[in-house]
Order: sequence, then structure tokens, then C-alpha cells
Amino acid sequence: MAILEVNNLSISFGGLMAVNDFGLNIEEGQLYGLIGPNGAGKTTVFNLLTGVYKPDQGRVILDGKELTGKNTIEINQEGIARTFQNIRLFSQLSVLDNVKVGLHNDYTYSTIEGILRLPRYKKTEKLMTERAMELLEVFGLADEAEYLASNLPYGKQRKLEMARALATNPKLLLLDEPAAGMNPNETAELMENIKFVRDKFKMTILLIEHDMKLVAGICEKLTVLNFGKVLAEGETSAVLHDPKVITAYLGE
Amino acid sequence: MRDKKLNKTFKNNLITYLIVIISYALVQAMILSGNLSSLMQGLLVPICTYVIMALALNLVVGVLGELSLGHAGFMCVGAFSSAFFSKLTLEAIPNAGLRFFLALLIGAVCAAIFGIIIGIPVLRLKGDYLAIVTLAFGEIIKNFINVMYVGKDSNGFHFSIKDVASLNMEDDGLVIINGAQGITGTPTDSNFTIGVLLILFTLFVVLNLTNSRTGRAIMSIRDNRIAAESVGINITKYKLMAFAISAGLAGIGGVLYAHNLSTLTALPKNFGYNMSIMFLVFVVLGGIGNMRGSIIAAVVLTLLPELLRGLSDYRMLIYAVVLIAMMIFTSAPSMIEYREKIMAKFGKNKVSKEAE
Amino acid sequence: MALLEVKDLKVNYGVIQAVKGVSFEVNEGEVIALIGANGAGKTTILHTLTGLLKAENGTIKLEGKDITKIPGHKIVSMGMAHVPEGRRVFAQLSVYENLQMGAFTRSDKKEIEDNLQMVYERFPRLEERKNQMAGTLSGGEQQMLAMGRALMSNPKIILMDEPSMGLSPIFVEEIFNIIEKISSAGTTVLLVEQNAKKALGISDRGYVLETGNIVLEGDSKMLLNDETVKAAYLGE
Amino acid sequence: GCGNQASDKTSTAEGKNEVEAEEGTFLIGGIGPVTGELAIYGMAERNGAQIAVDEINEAGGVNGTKLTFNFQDDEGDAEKSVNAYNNLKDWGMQILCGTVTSTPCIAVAAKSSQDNLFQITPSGSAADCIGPDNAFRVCFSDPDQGTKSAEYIGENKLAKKVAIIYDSSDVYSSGITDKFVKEAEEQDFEIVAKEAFTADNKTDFSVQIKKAQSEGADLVFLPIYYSQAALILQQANSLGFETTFFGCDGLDGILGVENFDQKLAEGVMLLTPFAADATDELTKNFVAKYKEEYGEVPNQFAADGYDAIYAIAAALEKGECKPDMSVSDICEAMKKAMTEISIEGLTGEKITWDESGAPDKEAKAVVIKDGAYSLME
Amino acid sequence: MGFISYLIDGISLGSVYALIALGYTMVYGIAKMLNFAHGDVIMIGGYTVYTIVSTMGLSPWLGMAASVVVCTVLGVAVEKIAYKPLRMASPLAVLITAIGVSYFLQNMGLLIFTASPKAFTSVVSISNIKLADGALNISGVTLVTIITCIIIMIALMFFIKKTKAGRAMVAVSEDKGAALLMGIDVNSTISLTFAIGSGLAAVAGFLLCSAYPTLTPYTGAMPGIKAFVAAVFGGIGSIPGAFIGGILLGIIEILSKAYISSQLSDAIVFLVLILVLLIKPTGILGKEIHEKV
Ligand SMILES: Nc1ncnc2c1ncn2[C@@H]1O[C@H](COP(=O)(O)OP(=O)(O)OP(=O)(O)O)[C@@H](O)[C@H]1O
Ligand SMILES: Nc1ncnc2c1ncn2[C@@H]1O[C@H](COP(=O)(O)OP(=O)(O)OP(=O)(O)O)[C@@H](O)[C@H]1O
Ligand SMILES: CC(C)C[C@H](N)C(=O)O
Ligand SMILES: [Mg+2]
Ligand SMILES: [Mg+2]
Repeated sequence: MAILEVNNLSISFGGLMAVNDFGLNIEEGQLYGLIGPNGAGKTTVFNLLTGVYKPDQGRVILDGKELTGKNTIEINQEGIARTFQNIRLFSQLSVLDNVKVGLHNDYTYSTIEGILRLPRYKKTEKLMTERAMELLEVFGLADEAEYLASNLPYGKQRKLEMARALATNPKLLLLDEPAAGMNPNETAELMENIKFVRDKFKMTILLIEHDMKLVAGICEKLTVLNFGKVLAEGETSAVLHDPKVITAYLGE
Repeated sequence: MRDKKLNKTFKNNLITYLIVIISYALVQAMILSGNLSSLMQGLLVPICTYVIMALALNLVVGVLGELSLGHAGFMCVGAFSSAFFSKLTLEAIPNAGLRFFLALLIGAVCAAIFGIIIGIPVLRLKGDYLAIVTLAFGEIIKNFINVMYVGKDSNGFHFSIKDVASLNMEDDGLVIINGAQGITGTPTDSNFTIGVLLILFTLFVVLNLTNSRTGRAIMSIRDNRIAAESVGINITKYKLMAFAISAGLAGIGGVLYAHNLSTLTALPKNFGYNMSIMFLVFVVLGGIGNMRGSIIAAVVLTLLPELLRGLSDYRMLIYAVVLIAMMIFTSAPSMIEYREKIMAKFGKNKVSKEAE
Repeated sequence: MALLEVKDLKVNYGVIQAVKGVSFEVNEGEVIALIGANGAGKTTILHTLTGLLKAENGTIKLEGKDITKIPGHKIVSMGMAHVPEGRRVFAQLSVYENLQMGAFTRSDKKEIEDNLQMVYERFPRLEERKNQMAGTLSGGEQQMLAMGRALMSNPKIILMDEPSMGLSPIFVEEIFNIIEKISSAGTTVLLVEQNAKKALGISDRGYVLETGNIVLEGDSKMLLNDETVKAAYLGE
Repeated sequence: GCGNQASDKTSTAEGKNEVEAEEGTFLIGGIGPVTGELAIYGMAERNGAQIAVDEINEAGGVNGTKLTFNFQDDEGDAEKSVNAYNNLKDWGMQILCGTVTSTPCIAVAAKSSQDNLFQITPSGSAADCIGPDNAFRVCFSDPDQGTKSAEYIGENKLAKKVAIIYDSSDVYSSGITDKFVKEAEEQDFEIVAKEAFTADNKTDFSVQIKKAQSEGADLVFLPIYYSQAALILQQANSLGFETTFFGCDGLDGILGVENFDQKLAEGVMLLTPFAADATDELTKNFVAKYKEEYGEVPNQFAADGYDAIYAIAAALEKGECKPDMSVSDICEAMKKAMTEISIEGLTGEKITWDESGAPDKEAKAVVIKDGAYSLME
Repeated sequence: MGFISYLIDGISLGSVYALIALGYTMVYGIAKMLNFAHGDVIMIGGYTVYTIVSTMGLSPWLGMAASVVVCTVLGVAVEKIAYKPLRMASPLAVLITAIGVSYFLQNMGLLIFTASPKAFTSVVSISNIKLADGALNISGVTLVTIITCIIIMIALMFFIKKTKAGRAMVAVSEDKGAALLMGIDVNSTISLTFAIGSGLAAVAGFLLCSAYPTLTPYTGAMPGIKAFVAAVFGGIGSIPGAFIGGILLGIIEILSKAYISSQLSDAIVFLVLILVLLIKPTGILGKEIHEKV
């Protein structure tokens, strides 16, 4: 059964129907692509799924659980994690700590224990560090673990955002234009990372991307959004050859 | 790589602790060898007070990344609640040490409670709006204390916000808080050693908090609220916590202040926004989020006006000039770059490339 | 004489040297591609050209005039416009107000109006959204706005920092067409791109930047077939 | 010399102190605000005291020993005041003439009694200022002033309905008010309005005045400082509120406010020990000296400072103190002497002290007529 | 009747706050800095008029003109010396420097003019207006202040919206770098902002002193803070907000004194402020800035 189920989701800003009666079904472990022209509403969909915006109507169900109306924090705890189109790192924290913040809710000890440095603090911190380093390894960030996040080159910042999202141990991972600003080689590398994550963590991934090489390369299914409406959906290859999609989005 | 980092923060903190302890040792030595002027000796406890205030405020400004212009208010709460207690139990608890310890608890707790109360607007407000609310809050406290009359006589406590008369106490009555005249005759239980111990305590709390799960959560809110939410950080909880702890520590500062002088009044001078702003000066000058900096700045800026006494009428003028100059020197990008270059000359450039 | 001439440019961030002695030139009417990996120093160079950063060393000449020391705000009116990395649109201002800002140094109402229409033709979406707050535009829309805004100063040469970033394929095509149009309309273009294939595709000449140094330069067609370039930037 | 005259004196290396501690002189310290909102009081007393010191030294000093005076700023803050006190101790202070305001005075008195260092405050009027037995005062105490004012108004039937406008955030003002209200019950006038303002709220008094006006107060009691009083008079006038204003020592100096329309102060009564235009020789040449030195008309705080120094001198003389005696010995001698001396001061003909430290002198009630004080009776 | 007359008092006081707040908000809105020295520039303005009118006995008009010039120059100078080096530093750094400048100006005033208060002769010669046969009394100063406020407010709004310099300010306030790319001279734009802000401070100066005519080196400090509060109250950065904020603050202050407690009026005023901000977290007219995610 579908891990994510979205029905007639809509939101409008002022007059503008940014997302209009949007529906989506993703199977467990799927690598799913959300594409569409600029301003089609892709990021807005992410914002609706993660509770940044409240939908005017529609429902979101994750793994059989109703998420509609829940706030960002609850939704993350229910199992949706995301990255942002315009990178949002904890710029003054080290790369390692960025990931550790992601681990916050799964590895716990009380503030007092933290201040007094009780055994539980030491134990948990150790585990956190190990886990965080694992994740950094995956994205080849281990060596920069100590850098300030803001000192990372652009490409690596995007990867760090992914690592941080994964750290919250989500059921569903949302990636907003992970390859933006990367050159072909970096993109190729990124595709490997994403595949790896999916396989290693049995992760379900929904990603927004304009880089067709990446989309065609790793997405199993696609939904095409246009003016907030679903224009087409289905197997990647099929969708990418759909004339509607070509005229609206791909171009010759 | 990682251990290096752990060592690094660890070293940093260690140095900070050492600085405090060593300076303490030095000062003690000077006192014993009679080489410390009474002016300096008199300044020791106030300096401790302001260091604590700077550290407490830095938790809000540096770690949580919010602006508070009301910390003098928390200090005020700590001062009055504890002074009230001490004056009341002057006979009941003859042991000064014990009495002061209890006073500390009371001061810290009361202040922390106020910290939570003020924490609530904190959740809805940002930046200057928050700043002004904290300022307002501090002023409210000051205003209330100035019209507060509390007395105790054979048949219990009396309270009034009019005047002593309306306490209508028996003749054996003792006025404890006398409106604007405040509290007089508080035991001067605090001393330099206690002050330093409290600094170390504050330092311990602030540093360990920052390098813990809670601290990371608070800092993540500072750096990017939206991202923090997206990874499930409970904004409300951690903002409140930061404010409560900071207020509690400020309360401790207040206790120290109250038990240094025999008279305690809530004047604009000592508990008004000007004082809150002074604390902010310590924090910013010392480097936002930099605890060691806060300590140094607090010490320097408390000593400065005293060392300038020789200038008599020009004293505060020069003080202002020095303050501006120091601010520019420490924070102006051009200056920083300049210093970096100097550093680089000494082959220190690695440091600046690293997590600095 | 080259329209833009850069000699031995060095730029530092504090102690980090991001650009380590770069020389290149852009001739009237050319489209020049400047490619390189993340962190190579492309943005830094552009920032220095338009005075957002100070050069540590070297000279920048625009139409033979040394502008190295000229304050940034004077450079626009000398005919150099810049589409910055990350768009930097005025988030609180409407699309229309943003475009007007682009024409800040110009006074002739009529010309500005024509220019505005020209921009609206190239980017119809901007006209649709002329009253929307720029901050709420989608990524792609903001990119269009940034370009439109730069065009509003009617520049001789326009510097573009990764204009295709985050744009849909069809729109990437569109952007590169627009760049060609801009160029054929007589504006010289200095183009910084991650999308090396496209960039070299439409440019006359190209420079390859690696960690602050130019390692390769020449005719774009030539670069497109250069093995190292293929390997490093075309992902082939 | 201190303050502006500091320049000509050599400053010590680390610039700690601008007045040199001359060997073989009595080292007298002074403390008060010369910066900050209360600066005006500190300056007045510093200047007044300085004049006294210079006079005494010209006259050959005390038993042939000269006085050295060193005044330190405390910004009116208790903590700063203690710093100033310690600074003066480092300088070698043997006797303290201060502090100017109450809150600091109480804090400093606590310290000085530990050191058993003789202290006399010119104007620290709160009761606790002379708590320890080494502490004396020149001015009236706030309680006294409160009571005396009420008595005076009552006995002279100045009013039936009295309104009070006071500074609820100030020790001095609220101190007087408390006692005034208490005493009022004994007198046959009623308090129809008791309106406060605070340090953070002292520009607009329209409400307080209107309250008094609408309650039909035929006298308004102003236990406050004259800078606010000047505003109140001006605002009352523009509101067309005709009434008698009655104040305490704090009001003194109101005529000295530069460019102040003295018509507004016409008929204002105040209980003050000092009147700048009294005709006795002492006052006349003090005022003259002061004007020439500082270009202003001295207010009663200057006079307090002046008298404090003379009290110190008298006590030193009586107690046969020598500059080489220990601080504590000097203090003991002076404490005893204080209760025996009686001085001809600017603020009282025959001022004497009891061991509590309180002065015994006559309060003059003056009324302002044609821009000048004239004694009432 | 009582109420109305209190209301009028509130408006008179408020109009002064509003006038100061306008300058505050102007500088804040553009330079994004809280110029804590603003109140002290006001004090300088006051003394300038005093010196020229009362000491030298020259015409008030000359005095006012002079004080505007003096303050403008002062403002620009301070900006160049103390704030400009920190242009790219954290806003807090500039805030602290501003505090330093505030101390500096106060102590300058103390040295030059001494601590003894000066009675300020009103520059407004319009006599009071009495309504309801004397029961209501609106002072000439109040009228002038309110009118000045409104004129300045409208002028500022027009200036920002319509003039080139005004639009430059808006751009600078949003993104200095991008503004530079538009060909805007960031430095002179910010200087201009301070020039205007300080000029307004001068006007506020002599109107404040005309309404409440005692002048000391600390005259500006407290109204300065109150005005800051007012500016935030109305939505800091918003010009009409500053006006409304100021007026409201004045009214609340007076009414709480009149009807609740003169002792606790400070507390009450600030309490109201907090409540309002809780309901409207960006002040009365401040616009919610929601960043796009
Ligand atoms: N907060 C907002 N207020 C007003 N309009 C908004 C807001 N957020 C988004 N929009 C509008 O909704 C539409 C969809 O925006 P969205 O960011 O989802 O586009 P997108 O599909 O992500 O485009 P891109 O691929 O360029 O990022 C855009 O036209 C945008 O202008
Ligand atoms: N503000 C800064 N402070 C310190 N170093 C910086 C700063 N900005 C850039 N750098 C460094 O300068 C080098 C060049 O950066 P630049 O942004 O010019 O690269 P780029 O070629 O534009 O990369 P991208 O393709 O990601 O935009 C990088 O190593 C970067 O880390
Ligand atoms: C200088 C005086 C006005 C001081 C006042 N008598 C007080 O004790 O505070
Ligand atoms: Mg998007
Ligand atoms: Mg770049």
C-alpha cells in the first residue's frame, strides 16, 4: 500500500491558485520525481506536505496516518524530512553538529544530564557522533565534519542538508532541487548518493529537479505539475515522452 | 579530525575556567600581600556580579540569538527576593553561609519564574519587538518595586502599594521593603570568593549547556528557525528554556549585588534599562556568543570608569570615546581583516580557515 | 581594443585568496563563457568587476578606462550590469518596483518605459506578476526578474552568474536564446555557468577557471571538444 | 582643587587621583554625583565645600594645619559611591564630607563605620544616612522635613485642602511624603490628592496638576527637586491653576534656573535653611565668592557643603586632632567634639549636633516675593 | 469633560513622542539600526536654540534654522565616524556604538552647558486655544507639534515612495550589495538618511523644549527611549506607525495616570504595550515579513 497518499490538495495565495487539486501516491521505497515549469507549485507542494503552509483543502496521509493540519514539527516526527530549494543550514554550527541536530529527537538525555555531564550524556553523545559520522561518510563529508557549515562549498552544503534530513530517520525524504548549481560530474556523484540512500536506508524519496539527466537517471515515477495542476504522471520514460510535458516543460 | 574538535571546545573552555581561577589566585595573593588598593578590593564583588550578568545575557543574545533589554529586571527580582529573605531571617538563620546559600536559591528561582513569564511573549516576537518587550518588562518590575511596601509584625506580613502608613502594623512592626527607599540593612554576606565560585558555576552551566543536545537545539533555532522546525526541534520549549535559565543566572547576579551593599533600591541607575543596555555592551564588546569575551569585557568596562577617575570631569566623556573606539576596533570588518592579516603573518592562517 | 580587460586580478577574503592572478578580456559584441567547478572563483571575479569586492591586485579596464578603483555605484552608469548569483531581488518590493530599480541611473522616462516593455516581452511572466512581492516569486521567476532588472540599465556589457540555475529545461533553452538575443541586440555578455555545455554552445570564446586560476582558454568550439573539459565539466 | 581646577594640579602616574595628598594636611574626601541626572547637586556641594576649604586654608587652617579636599563622582549610585569611597581611602582620606544623596550615603556609611572613619553628609537626608554613630548630617532629615512642613502648614493655617505631587521613585521625595501624610492627620487640613511621578516619567505633569486643581486644593505640597518643580509651576500656570505651592529644601535653587520666568515662582513657599539673598554678612560674601568662582547663584546644597566643611573644621579643632593621627582616632575625637561644637552656618545660626548625628537648627520658611526669598512669620 | 481634557493632554504629550519617533523610525527603516543617540541629538538641538535665542538674544527663527543645521551636521558626522566603519558588522555592534555616542553627547552637554537646568523660552508664540469656555485648553505648542508631525510624516512618505533618493533608500535598506549593482551610492544614501533623521531630531528638540521647557544634558534621553518604544509600538520602520504609536503612547500614559494610578503609570503603559505586541507582534502598522520557504 502507498506510504504517501495525497488527495485534492489546494492552496491559493491571494488570487493565485499555487496548488490546485493536487493528488499523489507513492509506494514504499520508491524514488519519485516531481517536475514542472518554474512557478508550477512544486516547492509549495513540499511546503504543504511539511506543514509550512496549511492547505485550503485536501488531505495528506503518511503510512496510514492522517497528517493534515499537523505542524512542521509533528509532521517531521511522523516521518517526513526535507531539504530546501534555497539552502537552509545552521550556518554557525559545525557540519557534524548540523547532523546532530537532526538526531535530536531519537537520541535523548535531559538538559540536567547534559549540564552535569552525567554518564548518559557521554554515552548518548558518543552514539550520536558515531551515527552522524556514518551519515557524513555517505555523502563524503566526513573530512569536513569540523568546518562551519557556511564555509562548505555550495555542492557540499546541499549534501549536508540531505544528511541532516536523513538524520531525523524519516519514512519519506523530500529533496527540493538537490542538483541545482552542480556541474555534471557533481550531479552524477549526487545521483549515486541518492540511489545509495534509497537502497541502504530503504528510504522513500520524492524529489523536485530540473536536471533531466538526474530525473531520467534515477526516478522510477514522475508527476508533472503545471500551473498548480497535475499535467501528467506515470513511469518516467512514458512521462518524459508525453507531448504535453514536452511542450509545457521539456522543450524539444 | 573529530577528536581534534572535541579537544578544541574542551581546550577553549578549559582556558576560560583557568583564566578565572588564575586571576582569582593572583588577586588573592595581591590582597594578602597588601598590594591591592581598597578601590580594587571594593570592585571585586561588583565585577563578579557583572561578569555573571554578561554570561547570563550572552546565553540569550549569543546562543538563542534574541535581543533582551530587560536583564536588569531579572537581576532586580533576584536582588529583592533574596535581600527580602536575608533581612527577614537575619536572626532566624545566624549562619551567614547557609543564609546566603538559601538566598541564592530563592533569588535564582524567583528570577527564573519571571524568565518564563517573559518567555511567553518571546515566543511570538522577534528582534526589536522582543527587545522592547523585555525592556518594558524590566521597567515594570522596577516600577512595581518602587511602590511596594512590605512589613512584618507580630501578626504576620503586611503588604501595600500606597505607603508605610497603610501597612498599619503594630508598633513592633518591621518595614522590610519601604517603597522607593527599598531595603536597607541587608547583611553583606557576599564576598569575592563567593563571587568567583558563582562565576565558575554560571560558566559551567552556560558552557555545558551550549555543548549539549539542548544547546545545539537552541543554536539551531538561532541559525534557521524554519530548518530547525523541519527537523523536529520544539521551538517553544527551547526558547523558553533558554530564557528561564538565563533569567535564573541573572537572578544569581542580583543576589550577589544585593548582598554586597547594605542598601538596595530600584533606581533607573542600577536596575533600569540603562543597566540592561550596559550588560548588552559587555556581551557585544566581548563578542556575541563568546563567553570568555563577555567575562573580559565585563571586567574591563567595570574597571574603566574607575581608572579614569583621575580625569575628574572628563571621565565619562573619555569613557564614551573609549567605548566607541573599542567597539570599532573589535567589530569593524576592516579591523578584523587587518588583524587576520597580522595573524597570517605569524602563520596562524590555518586557524582562520578552520571552523572559526 | 577590448571592451573589458582584466589583468592579473587577485582577490582575497581575509587571508583566503580566492582569485590568484586572473587575466582575460571581452571584446565588443562577444559572448564569453567563464566555467569552473564550485568554489573556483567565478562569482568572486564578477563581484570584483562590479565593485562589490575590492581587488587585492591587478587592473580592470572598461572601454580602456581603468575602473579598478572606481566606486561600484558609478560602474553601472558606465555600462556594466550584473545579474548576481542567487538573484538578490528586492524581496519586499514588487516585480515592477524591482525593474524600476534596475533603471535607477537613467532619467529618460520614455526610454525606460520602452526598455520595460522590451523586458516584459522577453519575460511575459514578469508582466503577469508585476505587482507580486518579489520575495514570493518562485525560484525561476526570481531569476527572470534578476535578468530583467539588469537589462533595465540598458548596459553595454552584462555579467551573468549562473543564470540557468534552477530553471526548467525549456526555460534554460529560453534563457540561452534570450542571451543570444541580448547579444545579437549588441550587448556584450560575460557568462558564468555550471552548465558548461550550453554555455560553450552559445559563446564565442571561453575561459576555464580552477581554484582561482585560469587553466584553459580559447574558442568555445575548441573547448567543447577538449578532452579535459569534457571529462571535468561536460560529464562525458 | 578638584573638578575643573584639577588641571593645574599634578596627576599621579596611573591617573588614579588628580588631587595630591599633601603631607601634614587633613585629607578630606567628598562624594556625590557630578555626572548623570543628579549632577547639579553634587556640583553645588563640591563647589560650596571647596570655597569653605579655601577660606579656612587662607585663614591659616585648623590649628595651623591646612585642609586638602578631594571630591569624587558617584553618579548618584550606591555602588559607584562605595567605589569613590575606596578610591578616596587609597588617596589617604581621613574625613569624609558626603555623600550628597541618600541611597549612596547609606551604603557608604556602612563602609565608613567599618573603618571607623568620620563622615558628615551635607544633604543625605534619609533617616538611615546617619545610622552608624560615626555618621553626621548637616541638612534636615526627610522625616523632619515632612513633619515640620505639615506642622507649619497646619499651625499657620495656610490651607484647608492640600494636594501632594511627589516623585514615588525617589528616596528623598517619598521619604518626606510619608511623614507629611502621617503628620497631616494631626493637623486640621486634609490631603485631597496625592499624585506621583517617577524618574522615567517627569516631563508631563498635567494630570497631577489637574487632579489637584479639580480637588480644589488651596495648597500644593512639592517635596521634590526644583528642576521638576520649575516644570510644574510652568504647566500649572498654563493651565491657569492659581494656588500656593509649598516645598522643602529640594525646591531651593528654583530662582537660580537660568532664564526662568520668576513670576511663576511668585508666592511659592519653601522650608529651607538657606536663602541665597539673605542679608547677613556670611551669606552675602559666600554668594559673592560663589558667583565669581562658578558664575551661578549658589543653592542650599552649596551651603550645606560649605557648612559641612566648617563643621568638620570646628570638630577637628575641638577634638585637637593632628593630621598624623590614625583615621580611627580622628573619628573618635570628632564624634565627641561634634556634640560640643556649635557653628555659625549658612544654613543655621547656631547649629549643634547630638550623638545621633542629627543637627539641631531652625528651619526658615521663606516665601518668594518679587523673585527673591523673604522670611515668613 | 475631564476625560476630553485628559485626552488632549495625552495627544499633546504623544505628539512630541511621535515627532521624535519619526526620526527614529526613519533611520531604523533605512539603516536598520536603532540609533540610541537620537534622543541626545534632540538635546543638542534644544541647547542650540537656547544659546541663540536666550543667551545671544537673536530671533527664534534663526535659532531653529541653526539647530537644524547643527544637528544635521552632527548626525552625518557621527554616522561617518562612529557607524560607517561598522556598516558590514553585526547590527548589535552599531547599536552599542550608538550607545557610546549617546554617552558622549550627554557628557559633552554636561561640560559645555553644566548640569543646572535652563528654562527654555518657547519658540511658539501662538497662544492657547480655550474651548468650552476655558474647560478645554489646547496649547499653541501642541497645535504646532501635531501639525508639524503630520506634515513631516506626509513629506517623508512622499519622499520615500516618490523620489529617486527615497527609492534608493528602500533598496539600500533591503540589500546594500544589490543596491550598489543598481548604481546606488550606498554610503551617501545612508548619510542622507542620518542627515534627515537628525534634522528631524532638531525640530523635535525645540518643540519638545517648548512644550516642556526645562533643558538639561539629559533632557533627550528619556523622551528618546519613549519615542523608541512608540516607534516599535507603531511598527518600527513604518512612518505612519511612528506617528500613531507616539500619539497612542502619550494618550495611554496620561489616561493611566488620570484614571488608574499615577504611581504605576509606567508599569501600566508598558503592560499595554506588551499586550498590544502580543496581539500584533509587528506593532500596529508594522508589516509581517514572511520569508518564502
Ligand atoms: N508565500 C507566497 N505568497 C504568494 N505567492 C506565492 C507564495 N509562495 C509561492 N507563491 C507563488 O506560487 C507559485 C508556485 O511557487 P513555487 O515556489 O511552488 O514554484 P516552483 O514550482 O517551486 O518553481 P521553481 O521550480 O522555480 O522553484 C509561484 O508562482 C509563486 O509566485
Ligand atoms: N565571503 C567569503 N568568505 C570567505 N571565503 C569565501 C567567501 N566567498 C567565497 N569564498 C571562497 O572563495 C572561493 C571562490 O568562491 P566563489 O563563490 O567565487 O566560487 P564560484 O566559482 O562562484 O562557485 P559556485 O559555482 O559555487 O558559485 C571558494 O573557495 C569559497 O569558499
Ligand atoms: C542633594 C539632595 C537633593 C539629596 C537628597 N536630600 C537625598 O537625600 O537624596
Ligand atoms: Mg521551487
Ligand atoms: Mg558562484
